[in-house]
Parts: sequence; structure tokens; C-alpha cells
Amino acid sequence: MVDTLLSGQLLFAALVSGSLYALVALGLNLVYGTLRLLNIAHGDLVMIGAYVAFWLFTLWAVPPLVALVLAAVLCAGLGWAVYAGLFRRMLAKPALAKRVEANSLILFYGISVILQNAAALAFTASPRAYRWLDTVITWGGVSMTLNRLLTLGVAAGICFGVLAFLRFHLFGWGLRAVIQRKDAAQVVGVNIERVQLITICAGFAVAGMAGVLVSMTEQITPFMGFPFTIVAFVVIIVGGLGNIGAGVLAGFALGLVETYGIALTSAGYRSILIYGIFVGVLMLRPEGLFTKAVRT
Amino acid sequence: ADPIRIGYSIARTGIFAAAAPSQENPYLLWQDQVNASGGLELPGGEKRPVEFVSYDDQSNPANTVRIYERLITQDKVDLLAAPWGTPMHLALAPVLQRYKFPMVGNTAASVQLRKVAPGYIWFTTSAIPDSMGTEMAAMLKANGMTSVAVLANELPYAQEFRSFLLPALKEAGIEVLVDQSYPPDAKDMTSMLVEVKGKAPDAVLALTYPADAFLFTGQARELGIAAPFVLSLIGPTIDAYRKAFGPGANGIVSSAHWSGQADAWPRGKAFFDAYVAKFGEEPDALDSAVTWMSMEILQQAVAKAGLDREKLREAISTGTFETINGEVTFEGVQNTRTPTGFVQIQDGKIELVWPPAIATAEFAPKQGW
Amino acid sequence: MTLLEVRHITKRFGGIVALNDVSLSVAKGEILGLMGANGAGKTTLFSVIAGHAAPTSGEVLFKGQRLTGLSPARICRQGICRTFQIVRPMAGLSVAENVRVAALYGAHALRGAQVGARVAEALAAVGLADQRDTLAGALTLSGQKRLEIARALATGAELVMLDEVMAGLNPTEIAAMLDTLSSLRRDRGLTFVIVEHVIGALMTLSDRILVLHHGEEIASGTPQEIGRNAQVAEVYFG
Amino acid sequence: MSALWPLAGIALALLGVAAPFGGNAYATGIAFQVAMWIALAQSWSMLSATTGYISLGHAVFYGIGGYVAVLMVDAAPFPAVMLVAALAPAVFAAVVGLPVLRVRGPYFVILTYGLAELVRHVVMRIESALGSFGRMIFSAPSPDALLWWMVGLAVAATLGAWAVRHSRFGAGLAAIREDEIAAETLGVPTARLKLLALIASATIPGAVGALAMMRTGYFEPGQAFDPVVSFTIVTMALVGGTDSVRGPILGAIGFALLSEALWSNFPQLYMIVLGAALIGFVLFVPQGLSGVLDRKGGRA
Amino acid sequence: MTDVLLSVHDLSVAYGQVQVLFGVDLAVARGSVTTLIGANGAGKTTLMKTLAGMVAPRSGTVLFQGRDIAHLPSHARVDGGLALIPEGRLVFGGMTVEQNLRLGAIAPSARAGHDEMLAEVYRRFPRLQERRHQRAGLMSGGEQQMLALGRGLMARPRLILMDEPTLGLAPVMVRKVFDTIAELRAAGFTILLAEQNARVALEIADHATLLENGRIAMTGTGAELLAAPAVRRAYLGL
Ligand SMILES: Nc1ncnc2c1ncn2[C@@H]1O[C@H](COP(=O)(O)OP(=O)(O)OP(=O)(O)O)[C@@H](O)[C@H]1O
Ligand SMILES: Nc1ncnc2c1ncn2[C@@H]1O[C@H](COP(=O)(O)OP(=O)(O)OP(=O)(O)O)[C@@H](O)[C@H]1O
Ligand SMILES: CC(C)C[C@H](N)C(=O)O
Ligand SMILES: [Mg+2]
Ligand SMILES: [Mg+2]
Repeated sequence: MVDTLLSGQLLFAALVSGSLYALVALGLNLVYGTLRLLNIAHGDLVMIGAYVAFWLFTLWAVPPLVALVLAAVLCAGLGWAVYAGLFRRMLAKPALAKRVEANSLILFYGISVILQNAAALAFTASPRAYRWLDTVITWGGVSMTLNRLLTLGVAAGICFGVLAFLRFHLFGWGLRAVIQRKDAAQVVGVNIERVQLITICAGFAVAGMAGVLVSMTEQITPFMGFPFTIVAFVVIIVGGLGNIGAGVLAGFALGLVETYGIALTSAGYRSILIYGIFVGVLMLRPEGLFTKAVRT
Repeated sequence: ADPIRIGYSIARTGIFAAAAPSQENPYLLWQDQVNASGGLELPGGEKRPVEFVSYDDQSNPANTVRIYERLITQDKVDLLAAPWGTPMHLALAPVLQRYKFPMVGNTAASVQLRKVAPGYIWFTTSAIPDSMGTEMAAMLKANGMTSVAVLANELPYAQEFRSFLLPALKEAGIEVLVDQSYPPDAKDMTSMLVEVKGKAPDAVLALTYPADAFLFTGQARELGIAAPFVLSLIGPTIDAYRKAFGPGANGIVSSAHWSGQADAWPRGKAFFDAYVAKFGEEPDALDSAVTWMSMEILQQAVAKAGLDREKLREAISTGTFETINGEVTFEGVQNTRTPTGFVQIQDGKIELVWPPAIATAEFAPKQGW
Repeated sequence: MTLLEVRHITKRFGGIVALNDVSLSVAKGEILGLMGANGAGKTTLFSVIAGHAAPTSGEVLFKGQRLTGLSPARICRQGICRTFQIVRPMAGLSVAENVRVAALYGAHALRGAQVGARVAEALAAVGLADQRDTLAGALTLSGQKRLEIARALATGAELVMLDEVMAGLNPTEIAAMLDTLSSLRRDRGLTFVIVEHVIGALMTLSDRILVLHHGEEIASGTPQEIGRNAQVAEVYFG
Repeated sequence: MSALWPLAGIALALLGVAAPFGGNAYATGIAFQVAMWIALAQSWSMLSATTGYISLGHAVFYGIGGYVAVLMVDAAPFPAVMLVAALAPAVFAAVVGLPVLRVRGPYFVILTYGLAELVRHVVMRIESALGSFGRMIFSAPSPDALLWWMVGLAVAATLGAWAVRHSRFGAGLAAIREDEIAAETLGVPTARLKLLALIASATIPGAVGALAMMRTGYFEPGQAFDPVVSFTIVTMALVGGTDSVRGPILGAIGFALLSEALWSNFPQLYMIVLGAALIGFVLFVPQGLSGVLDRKGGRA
Repeated sequence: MTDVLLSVHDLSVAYGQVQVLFGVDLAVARGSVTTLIGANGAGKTTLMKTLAGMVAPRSGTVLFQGRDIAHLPSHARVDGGLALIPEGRLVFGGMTVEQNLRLGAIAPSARAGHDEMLAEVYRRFPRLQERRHQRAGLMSGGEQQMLALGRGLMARPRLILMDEPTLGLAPVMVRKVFDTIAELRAAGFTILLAEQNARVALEIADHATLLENGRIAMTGTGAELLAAPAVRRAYLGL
């Protein structure tokens, strides 16, 4: 038992899951934070990224690392389309903006349904998979497939890259201002339109990239996205909505809790554990672990 | 002639959607073949083309019930084909009873189906958990396995199998070193597999559904689980599985009682080839095979009894049918002729390895990943 | 008769001592003015009395009964209501609906026809009668301050705590508000604690003024006495 | 205009009750479906439309009711089954309500979803520990009887929602929706009112779940607690409009009939069309169907 | 007239169906303090918000340094040298005081030398420096108002729109704000000020405008309006 807990194998597994959770959640958090949109279709972007990688690889042997870029561009384009086509209008009209949170739930539900079923029509619901970099290597007693190692590296790299960018680039200040309070951000002269457009594109792109990573190790189906949506919501809520850094932390934390939680109890408690912790955290800290109360 | 209209519902969306093509493809192939041969034959030799009326049940049995009510009372179809999955079949039984409409089931397997009052539904597969439990124990014993690890998905079929497997293993004197269940939405199995690896059982029995079959295999491979006997219950017979793991899939045992490689069943080879030609991938040895069987049975029964429902019911209940899996007869709701079996992936092909009487190849211990 | 008694209240936020051993009492029908520089602890004192913040130590008594530990709703139903300096209109409800909630649930918990009468009366008192059907969110800031007062009145509170309700009114409007408050005291026997930086108003209205500085009482007395107090002049008037 | 709404409601209920006499089982099925969604959406609105606490987990009440009913149905008289099915989720709501209702806004939305999933997985564990792998129901009432029960629930939920909105209770809930702290300050006992609203909103869905399981004749926890139920409820209520009692009815009818028409006419494309319809709807009718009708009827 | 920095012509603004400003004309001379007075609900805040680009006008032009900015987004206006210190503070409650101030200088044109500006703001409002690491949402009402002021100054705008900057400030701070306004003018900045503290605001003003029911009712020098009987009666309470 103790051996199991101390084995690097578990840590590796926890970090791989955690980095993916963090990455998927990062995109969702950006979009929620700046636009207050509950993007129920977020996981479906993961699905799109996965199909992009699958088809590029299967049809033209394009390596997933290249697909990473293409999926990001494609999903960013989708983000742009959604923003320009649907939300710019909604956010501009005060009467609509007031309902934007509730309405975005339905709207993205619609988008999700369309994406899933369009994918099912185009590609059928049959599961797909491909093999790339699945050589097993052993490193310090931990055996790992190269693609999972790559997943960890790329996912963590993107997460911390984005965090670093937001921390050190002025754009990050503007973003945080918009997340905090849009009307005040407008007063100080943040280009809200630009921040919103860039974050929705970035948020979508990040999800697409996560999909490419996922495709290397999981089966791909049109309906694979929803669980990612849920995990992402759990993560960003535990971290505190709009708190980008805490969301990344919470993603890794979820990976650790899941892996070690199962090791300590039993795999059968996985979902009970995750949802139990989630529900418990919210009951103790109604606005997430890292959000601080504001004066009433 | 007027077409014969056959109705069914299928899980095009929802949690079962990924599994449903294995069922719908055979339907479509069957339609092609029947229509190419001039149509579905009725008593007296008349042939009428076949037309499907199908709806999406969204993987929800409540919808299945409503859809079949609609098919029967509103669309007034001539015949019914089965929906995908055990819950759907069980929910449908009372509806068929109410409207006295016979239907040959296919992709459902549960000991519960024996509780269904015999009448208007029949279950084609022999992969029923109780006999699978004893057969699995027998197969392990025959191959000299003395210890196992059992990892079971929490979905009903896997749990049911587990509940019959454990006593059968005990009976056979096989030691259970690990016994864990995991939820269907598991995303990582490392901690379970690390434990399995530590205990080094002869056999690892993963009672998987398709999604976690991929997860299990990938991670077992990564960790280098060295057991000579590895079962992954549902999943490995899907074409994509072999694409995902290539040679790593060799040696994996799975649940099915049919193989396209068998010479004993000449119809089987024809089906296999036609399927590959039409869909560019191999049929699922479990779901696609039982689906095809159900249509063979329906076809033969209609040829004998026509479209009259009572006559059709009589014909199905009492007849003997030629299928790709050999002869089938029903006792009550159940196919009692087809033996319960297991397949193994060998050189990328699905070979029937159990029971020996119908095996197309011998079980070969798994040689690494 | 003493209506409200605040005993040795201390309130700390982390390292910040917002209130330090503050005691005061308010008699029925009295108007007590609270004065003090920005950040002196006036709003915090209101929050403690109204149950929005738990004191670090000390207790609050209303008509001799302990309030400390009760929820704001319970305290309201005992007969104390406060307004918010940073206004909290129920933005999606009309002005009248805002006030109606107070009449239904406040200290008097009115029913039936009395509710409408109380709403009308409260709106008239603050001059919002002809905006009764406007959405509260569409009022100007000063309109929302009046709404705060109307709601507090409609609860039927005996003790009303007004937190800078005159900020944003021009001198003429302030004069009208002074009339309103004095007549409420006179006609309905209400008791007020008021916080105001509009010094003229505070001096005119208050029977007594208490000055807080860095969370401590530095002076108290009649407006005239406070006006002459050198320390107050230094820290408050500059 | 306003006098017509109750009349239309009564006519609708009668239509539902009469459906089985048409002799078309499919029509009975649709009526059952519509009544079910009205009952659910209306119940949801008692909490979520009034307080603004949007629940994305109402499947938990539906599932609990269904589960309890399935456990009891072969052993108890049907009305007793229904009573317990309604009470069980109410008790559950009472137990979890206070801490859950401290959580607000989007946190609450996802919390309720998570809570429903938690209960779903707990029930799955219980079932597998009991050695039960899906349950068949043998003593369900006839589809017609189930429909009448369901129409009864739809009517009860509607009357309940109406009563909530037009009472002092409803005024308190509206205050909570707008600003909870202000409400507290004005004497509204927010915690208690929210809890009562949650309980009120949980009860009928339990009974609905029981009927739905009976109608399907098969129970499996993964299905009974299907999150799609929660999503559909929210969608219908928002599509109908949350500002009035008729909103959820209009939403349930509109959405149920639309998807019925779509799946039977475009079996391949219907989900895509439905998705597009939802998007179009949000863009062009953001205030809900009842909002549109109001405007047509000359109100603001 | 001297060099005009801002001129507004025939500006009309509405919220939905409700029109609030009706053909407003206004000119602000470079280097001056222009005061806007009016009863509450007159439309002062609306005018300010329109100038800052937070509300879109229905018709009319807004010329800033000779360029029509009526349809420019707010960030472009801030960058161009026009900043609003809004009524009701609008601080970033979850950020620290210092982060709030730094955000004030986010416009590209304000980047250079914002460290010196920060020091300057701290010098003016020592309270902000004391509390530089406190989250803004936890500050008292008056402290938040100081913060809003400081944050507006961080943008170093040529034209500063101040909407009731003294709201909720203690007299000592009010004096300081008016001193600051005078110093800013002396340093070459231009200020448009909406104030209810009409007397002081008019005393300091070079020009003044009276807004009544969304229309310009009177313009003149500060002293002229201060002397006008109508203003004295309606706005100074004399
Ligand atoms: N968001 C809004 N929606 C609808 N009407 C509004 C809105 N904001 C303000 N109004 C209305 O516009 C009018 C002018 O308001 P504005 O805030 O400009 O006045 P003001 O002169 O600044 O008043 P005060 O001195 O009270 O701050 C008022 O009648 C107000 O009710
Ligand atoms: N929740 C809190 N956390 C930390 N500090 C707080 C909190 N609430 C208030 N403070 C601090 O306590 C002090 C007193 O604040 P309070 O709001 O009572 O002042 P006030 O006298 O009402 O001032 P003003 O006249 O500006 O409204 C302030 O310095 C404030 O920053
Ligand atoms: C073995 C299979 C035919 C079982 C079926 N897929 C199920 O729903 O459980
Ligand atoms: Mg204060
Ligand atoms: Mg104003």
C-alpha cells in the first residue's frame, strides 16, 4: 500500500490527468471569466481537436504536434464566429446582457448538440483511434508511453505559458480587470471588445489543443466531450470562477486527489470522491477555495 | 410490390451512441442484400422490398418505449427490429406484450431477461453472464491459471458477470487477488493497475465497456502488466480497438461466441466479407454478429409464416434457424443452442478460443504488449 | 427610555481595528449623529448593530434584549433597520415592489390592505411617489438613496439607521429631507442614528453627536459642543 | 386577455385527460410526455424562476422519486407509492438544502449538477452492492392510468407555482433573487424561504420520476438520474420564459412538441435542427415565449 | 472664447424608450474648470457617461480636440486623454488598492511614468498608501471614493470628467479634493465637474452650466450662476 502511494507511477498518472484537467479548465475559465458565458459546449471543442488530429494522422500521417497548431487555429476561428455571430449582439444590448448567463446555457447547449450530431453525421459514432509515439519507456522506475509524457509536457507547458503571459504582459492586467468588473474596466480604458474576442478565441483554441493531446491516448467519438465539460466546470468552480491561476492549480489538484484518492480507497469511489469533494468544498467555501469574500 | 416496413430505434446519440453502429451497420447491410435478391421472401415465394423506419432513442429506454409505441400504432410498421442494449430490450418487453408484436432481440444480455414472460421477444445471444461466469472459470482452469485480478465497470452487464464469475472462480479453486469495481466515467486506472502489477496474478480479468477498454489496455500496456491471460470484456471486438493498439492488442481475450474466421459456419465468412466490403472495417464479433443472427432468424421466420404476427410468433418460438453462428432454437425467450464462448485477438484477427468444441484457434498466452 | 445600547464593541478585520471598545446608547425618539473621518468605523458600527457583521467582542441590546448573534432578518423584525451607504436596490423590481417587501416582512409584517397604505406612505415621505413603477435599477444614485430610506421606513422599524443618505443631494434637496426626517420623528416617534458628512444637516438634525476616530470615540455632546471641540476640528474639519 | 389563460389551462388539462380515448397509444404517449415536462418545468420554476437560484440538478429529485417507487411498487398500493415518491426527495431537499443554498449564481448551477451526479453514483454503488443490475417493474399501472396521474401532477405543479408567485412567500423569494442582503435587512428570512422553495420544488418531480419509471417499466440508476432531464427542464423553462406561471407550460409544450415533430420527421438531422432552433430562440426571443405573447397581447 | 478642448452639440441620449438628454450643447475650455449642476435626475451622470463612451448617444456630436468622438469606444477616449471618475466609484473590489491604481494607467498613453504618478497619488491620499495592499472592496465608502479619484488621475488625462467626486467624503477630504482640482487646473489639466456641493463647485469654476430635466437651463461663469436667484433658491438652499 505504502509502496503504491510512494511509487512515481502514481505521481506520473496524477500529473498527466491533472495537466489535462488544468488545460481544459483553463479555456473554460477564460471564457467564463471575461464573458460570463456558461460554455456547456466546451468539451465538444476537445472532441473537435481530437477529430482534427485523428483525420490528419490517419489520412495524411500528419503528426499530432502539427495538428496541435491546426486544431488551435480551427477552434479559435470557431470562437471568433461564435463571438461575432452570436454574442457581440447579445452583450451589446443591456436587456439581453442581463440574461446572458442563463441564456448562454441554452445557447451553448444548442451549439453542443449541433457539434456532436454534426460530427456523428460526418464521421459516424464509431469510436476512432490511432497510434503514435506509444513506445513505452522506463524512467526512474516509472514506465510511461511517450505520448503520455508528451501530453504532460505540452499541457503543463501551455497552462504555465498562458499564466506567465497573463502575469507579465499588460494584456493580463486588462483581462483581469474585465474578469473583475467589466464596467470598471471600461472606465479605466481597457479595450473590452478586444479582450473578449482574444480570450474567447484563446479559450476555444486551448480546448482544441487539449483534444489533440487526448486523441493520442483515448478513443475518439462524437460524444466524448461532455465529461470534459463537467470536469472543467468542477475545476474552475473549486478554484473560483475567473481566477485563472487557481483554476490551473485546482486542475492539478483534482488529478492528484483522484489518483491518490482511488489508491487509498477503491476505484469504485472515484466519482463519489470527486463529486463529494466538489460538493463539500462548495458547502464550506461557497465561492470556491481561492476566492476571497468581498464586503457586504 | 409494396415494401415491407421494418421499424427500430437506435442510440444515435447519448452514452450508447458509440456502440450502436455495430448494430445498425448489419441492419443496413441486411437490407442491401435482401433488396438485391429481390426482396424479403414471404410464404409462397412472393418477395417484397424492405424499408426501414428508424428513430434515435438518445440512449434512453423511456424514448425506446415511446418510439416502439409509435412504430406500432402510428407508423404501423410490418415488422420490428431490436434497439441497442439490455435496458432498451427489457423496457420494450411489456410493450411488445401489450401489442402482441413479435420482435427478435439481439444486443441484450442479462440473466434478468429470463424474468421476461415468454411471448413476443427473444434474445439471441448466448453471452449471458451466468454461463459466462462458469465458462470463464473453466477456461482459466483449462489453461492452468491459478490466480486472477478482477476489475469491473459498474455498469450492469459487467457487474452481473462479476457476480457470477466470483463464485465460479472459487468453485474452480482459482484465487482472486484483486477485486475492484470502477465507475463508467473512470479517467485513469493507474492506481488499480499498480496494485494488480504488484500482486502479479496469472490472469487479469477487466470487465470493461468499450470506453474503458481503451483506457485499461493503454495503461496496462504502459505499466507492462505481464499476465499471460488478459480479458477485456466488451470493446476489443470493435475494429477501432485493434487500430488503436496494433500488436499490443494481440493476446487479449474478449466476450463473443462468433468469429469471422470460423469454417464451421459458412454463412459467417460471407457476412464477414460483405461487411468489410461495405463499411471498410471488420464487424464486431459480438454485437454485429448477434444483430445479423437476429435478422437471419426474422427472415427465415417470415418466409415461413408471413407477416401475420401470431403466426410469426409461433414460427420464431418453435423454429430452428440457420445463422452465421450455427443453428439457433429458442426455449422460452432464450437461445439455447449457441454455446457461450470467448474470443482472442491473434495476429490482429478475432479467433474463437472457447469452448474447444467450436474453437477456431487455441488459446495462446499473451506475449507482452 | 433607552432603546438601543451598544456596549464595548470591538471589531477587528485581520490587523485592522475598525471599532475599538465603542459604547453608546440611544433613547427613544432621539436623533443621534455619528461623525468621523473616512474609515473611522461608522458603517462598521451599523453593520454590527444590524447583524451584518459579528463583533469581535461586546454586545448590542435593543429594548434591553441582546441582539448579538441574531440574523439581520431577526434584528429587522425586532424593529431596527439600516440603509446602505453603497446602495443595494433590488434592481429588477419596481420602486413600489421594493418597498412592499419591507412592509410584508419587516417589523410589522403587514397583510392585506395595510400593505398598500404603508407603501404609499413610505414613498410619499421620501418623494418617490410618482416613480413608484420605475425599476429600482433605473433610479439615479440619489433616487436609490431615497429608496433605501423608504424601505427602512416601511419595515415599521422604531430605530432607523441612515448611512449617508444625503450624499448626492443638493442643498435644497437636503433641506427637504431634513423636514421629512424631523416630521417622522415628531409624528411617528421614530428614533434615528444618522451618519452624514454633510455637516450642516448633521448639526441641524442631531440631538447629540458622537465622533469616532480610528474606531474610537473621541468626543460626544450636543452639536454646539462638538462644533467647538478642538480635536474634532483638527481630525475632521482639517 | 388575462381571463383566457386559466381557461386555456383547463382546456389543456382536459385534453390531456381525454387523450387515451382517441385510441392512439402514440397520442397518449405524447400527452404523457407533455404533462411530465409541464410538471417538471413548473416545479423547477418554484425555486429557480422565483429566487434566481438556477438548478441544473433537478434530475436528482426525479431520480430519487423513481428509485423509491421502483423499490416499493411491487409491495405497496400505488397511491402510497406515489406519496412516498413525492416525500422522499422533499426530505432529501430538506436535509441538504441549507448548506447547498448558501452557494450562489453559477456556483449553485454547477453545484446542483454535481450533487445530482453524486447521488447518481451513490445509488449506482448501492444497487451494485445489492446485486441488482437494473430492475424490471412488473406491477405498473396501465399507460392510461399513468397519464391521468401525470396530468394531475402537472395541474398541481401549476397551481403550486401560481400560489407561490402570488403570495407573500413569492414576494420574499423575488427579493432574494434581486439582492439577498437587502432582503435580509428588510426582514426576509432568506435561509428559511429558500429552503421552503427548494422543498416545494423537489416534491412533484419525485412523483413524476415514479410515474416515468412505471411508464418505462425498467429502472437503472444511470438512466433514472440522467442529467439530460435536468438540462431539458432548464431549457424548457427558459424557452417558455421565467417571468410568469404560463412560461414553463408554454416552454414545455413548445419544446416537447417541437422535438417530437422533429425526431419523427427528420430522424437523422433532428438534433441539429433542434440545436439550431435553441440558438435562434435565444437570439430572437430572449425573453421567452410568454414574453412574446405578452407583447402581442399589448402588455409591456 | 479661448481654446475649446471639448464641445458638445445637440446631444440627445435615451435609455431604451426614455429620453434623458435633449439637445445639450456644452463647451469646455482648455485649462478650465467647468461645473455642471442640476437636481437629481437632471442627467448629469448620463452626460458624463456619454462623454466617456459608456452610453451611446441617440444623436449629436462630441468634439474632443477637434475630433468627433461620439462613436469612439471608451478605451480609445481614455487613450486619447479623456477619463471619467465615475459616480458610485466602480472600483475593482477584489483587487488591492495598488492594483486598482495601476490599472488606472493601463491606457498606452499613460504607461510612461506611471510610477511617479503612483507616488503622486499616494502623496495626495496617504490613506491609500496605508492601505495599498487591502482589497478595495473592503474599504470604507469614502476610502473607495478616494481610490476612484486616484485611479482616474493615474491615466493623466487632459480632460478629467469628475462625477460627484466628493460624494461620501469627510469635510477635510472634500477640501483636499477641491484643492486638488485647483492644482490640476494650475498644472494645465482641464476638468468637467458634476457636483451637488454646489457652492464650492461654483466658486472654483471658471464656467458653469445648469442642467434641468435634460436641458441646458443656464450657462455662465461660476460667479454668475452663484449669483443667479434661481440657482440660489433651487440649488444652494438659500
Ligand atoms: N440605466 C438606466 N435606465 C433607465 N433610466 C435611467 C438609467 N440611468 C438613469 N436613468 C434615468 O435617467 C435620468 C437621468 O439620470 P442621471 O443619473 O443622469 O441623473 P443625475 O443628474 O446624475 O442625477 P443625480 O444627481 O441623482 O446623480 C433619471 O431620470 C434616471 O432615472
Ligand atoms: N471587511 C473588512 N475587511 C477589512 N477591512 C475592513 C472591512 N470593512 C471595513 N474595513 C476597514 O475598516 C475601517 C472602517 O470602515 P467603515 O466602513 O466603518 O468606515 P466609515 O466610518 O463608514 O467610513 P466612510 O465615511 O468612508 O464611509 C476602514 O478603514 C475599512 O477599510
Ligand atoms: C453483451 C452485450 C450484448 C450487452 C449489451 N451491450 C448491454 O447493453 O449490456
Ligand atoms: Mg461608511
Ligand atoms: Mg448623477
